[in-house]
Amino acid sequence: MEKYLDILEIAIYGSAVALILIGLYGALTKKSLIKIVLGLSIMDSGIHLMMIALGYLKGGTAPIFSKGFENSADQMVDPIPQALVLTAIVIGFGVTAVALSLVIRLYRHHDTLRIDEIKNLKW
Amino acid sequence: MIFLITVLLILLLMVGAAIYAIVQKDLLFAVIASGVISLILSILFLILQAPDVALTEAAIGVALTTIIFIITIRNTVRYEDERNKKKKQKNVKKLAK
Amino acid sequence: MVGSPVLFVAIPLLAAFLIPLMGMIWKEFVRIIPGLVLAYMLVLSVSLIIYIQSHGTIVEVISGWGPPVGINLVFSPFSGALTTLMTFLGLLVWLYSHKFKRNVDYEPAKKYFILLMLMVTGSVGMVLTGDLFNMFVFIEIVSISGYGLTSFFVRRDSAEAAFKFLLMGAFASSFLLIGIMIIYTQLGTLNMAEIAQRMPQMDYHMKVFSLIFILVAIGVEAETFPLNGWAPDVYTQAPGPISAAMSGIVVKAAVYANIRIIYTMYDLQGAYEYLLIIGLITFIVAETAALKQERLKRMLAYSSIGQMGLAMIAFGIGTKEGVYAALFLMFSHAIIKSLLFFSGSYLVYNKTSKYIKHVNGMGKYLPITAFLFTLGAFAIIGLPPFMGFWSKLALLSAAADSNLVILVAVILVVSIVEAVYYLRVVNRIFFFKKRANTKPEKPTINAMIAMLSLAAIVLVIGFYPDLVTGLIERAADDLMDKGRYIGEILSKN
Amino acid sequence: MKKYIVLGLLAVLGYYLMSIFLLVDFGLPHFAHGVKDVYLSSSKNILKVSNAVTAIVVNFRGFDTLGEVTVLFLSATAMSGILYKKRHDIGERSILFPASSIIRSGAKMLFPSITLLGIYVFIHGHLSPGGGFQGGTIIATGFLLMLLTYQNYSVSHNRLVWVESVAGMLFVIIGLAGYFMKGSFLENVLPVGELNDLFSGGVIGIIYVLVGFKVAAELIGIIYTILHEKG
Repeated sequence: MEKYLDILEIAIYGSAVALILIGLYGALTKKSLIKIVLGLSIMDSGIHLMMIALGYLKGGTAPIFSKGFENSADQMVDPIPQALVLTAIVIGFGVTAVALSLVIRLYRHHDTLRIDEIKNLKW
Repeated sequence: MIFLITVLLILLLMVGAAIYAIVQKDLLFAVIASGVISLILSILFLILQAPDVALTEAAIGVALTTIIFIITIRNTVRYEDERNKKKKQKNVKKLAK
Repeated sequence: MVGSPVLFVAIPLLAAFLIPLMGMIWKEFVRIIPGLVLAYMLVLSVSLIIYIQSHGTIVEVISGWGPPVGINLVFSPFSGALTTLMTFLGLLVWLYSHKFKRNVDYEPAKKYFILLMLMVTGSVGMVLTGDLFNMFVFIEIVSISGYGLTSFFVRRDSAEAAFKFLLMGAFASSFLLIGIMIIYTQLGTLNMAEIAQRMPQMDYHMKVFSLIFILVAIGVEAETFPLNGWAPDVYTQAPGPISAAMSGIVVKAAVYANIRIIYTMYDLQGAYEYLLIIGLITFIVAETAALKQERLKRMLAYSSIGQMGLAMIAFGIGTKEGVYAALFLMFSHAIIKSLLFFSGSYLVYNKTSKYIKHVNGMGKYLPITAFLFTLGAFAIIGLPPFMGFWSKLALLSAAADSNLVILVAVILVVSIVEAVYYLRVVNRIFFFKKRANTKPEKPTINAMIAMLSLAAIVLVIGFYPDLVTGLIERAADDLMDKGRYIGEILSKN
Repeated sequence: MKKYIVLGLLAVLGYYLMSIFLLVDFGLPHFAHGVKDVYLSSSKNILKVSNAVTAIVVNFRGFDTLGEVTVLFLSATAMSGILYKKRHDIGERSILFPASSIIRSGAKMLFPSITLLGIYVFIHGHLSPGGGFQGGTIIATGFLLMLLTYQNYSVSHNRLVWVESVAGMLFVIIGLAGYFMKGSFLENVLPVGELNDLFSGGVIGIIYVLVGFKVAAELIGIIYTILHEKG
């Protein structure tokens, strides 16, 4: 049983870190503006998975007190990371929407999405 | 045991989709791959006992984020290396004449 | 009780949701309501500052739960002084841009004023809040309104600058989330005072890593050295008053967050040295970069980064005198740099490229604006009868008291560099011939009032520095006394 | 060259991230006494809200939610400012694909049920998983379906502005009511009722319904703005 949890720990943390790293790699090296924004959103997904995984409790239930399914508070997973992630997802969506509208505006001016061709300013 | 294997497979699929989304040159496929990431993420949130977050991720990550990416691609270019859509179209028209 | 810190956030949000509706009735409301709200915020913060002189720090509880459980707002002498400064600058920025050129259109004007008002609100919230995650939310409010305001002008390269800013800001917010999460998993709380109280329990490595993540995140907004790539472009491309608001309001709030986290939350040994070194690098790099800039607003941007580096150096000294000097520097920089941005953007008004050579000979055509710019330039270099002199003097004496002689020498040498590039511009204004293709633009009456009131502050405080030193000293006391901060908040239960 | 530098940096970052997070045990409690226990017990006993996440989002950390709604409002505002054109006419809506008659009639049937689901989710936010954000986004996806399928389907912009402004103002006004009646912002001013009752939790249910309306209007506005952009 212990081993089971260990494997799950490495797998979930590992894939969350992998998502963060893949997203960062995409955002830092890719040339297309849409790819950059995509990388950012993948990185955000990784962080959200990480936060939820940190709040998980083995054998815990969702933090909802429902009738006929009485369970005590110390058998519940941590509700705070869930509330934080809820906020973070919505904020992330707002940032993505603004980023994409900036991408459209840049395309309107430059007729290209390649970041090495949009270089009126120093990068 | 079956549960563990399923979770591992799902995680593998998710990381694979992430790599695919970054490597793929066709932005439309890349965006759909990122939608797949969100879908798997919402299943994982459900497994990790976070139904509220799963609902939000399913609605925002899968539907809305994907669609605004697709609309942006529709309004701009579809391929990562595509340099200039309008110029290219002009050239094609010239050749046709 | 005259009011409560929560009104700093509630009233502007109410107004922001109200503005689109009121705009349907009479279009002029869109410009008037933000001004009224900012004026109200200024009045509120002044009256609260007077109130806390006699009654001590206000800890405002939100949704009825005491500090470790609920979110709380702290109006201490330090955060109160900054709030007053920021709301005052916000009001002046509103006044300056009230009859702004493109704002004759209704839709852009609506967006501009809503975003401006919420940017000020977000900065005030960042300063007042006592909760780490709440600070993250306010940082996001500030950054998103910053992106929108930066890309306000359609015809410049503003979208590019805004995208650059957005990229940095998105990395920063992700890193901040990681840092907050590390702290939460270790200590089980998000309240800053309780984190500070429990900090000794935390594992050393965790402490270092969470601090690194948080500092990287807030460093983006606070323009610390390797992370300030966005600042020059944003300041160049954004409208003039927004540049002033960025350097005067947003960056001040971010520096406050930085300092609150290092001074109060963490008890790490090397953190002060970190501030000192980062500040020194920022200062030297930015001031030398400013020397070879060809565009006026870019030069001002680098100068602003350099001044924030100076403030960081002062915080890094770590003594009470250092903190006092740093707060004085922040105060005088906010006032003077706003004056420079306000008058500078009129000197290069009709050119989108904003080269320094466009100011040639403007002294003859725009005498008052040119004079005010010169005043600001002299003040920021630190010439004696102005406000900048006293703040630099405080910094130098604090450094000398701590036996950091090399630091004094470096600051003096770099100040000469600063003097060179400012005097170069002043020289061009008064002693060069006007270029044929530049057209002088008379400032509007509102802009004039805003600039003149800033200049009046520079002069008055230059002659009577005692007017503000008492306030700043109390703020410095408040920052240094970590135990009292924790006690005041946690006793509110 | 840049790729390899980035890869190297990412390898270092990944190593440190993994080494930090592997120190935190998965599935075990990490700290002795956090605020978590207070949240869970007072959500059940004092606020009488079944869903602890809702209690945290709306009441304990309600200020965050107010900020978050503001972030959405700001990003909608900033977006329409960024994509603003001097010409008053808005571009044609971009069509992703021509909809076949199956999709048309299917969308017409699905739209009411999606909206109903969304409303159900945010009305029962304090009893079951879900709430304002979830319900709002579900309603927005319903509108998205209609906007994509029917090219001449349109949402009145003024009505959206009304919904989002009124909902946002009511949120702040309920908060201020708490401030003036009980002495702290967003404090509960109504009787809390019984656990697992529809009318339980005092203002929490009302606030979450308002958040739902506001989020839905905001998201529809965002989609509408970006959909009417012609490249």
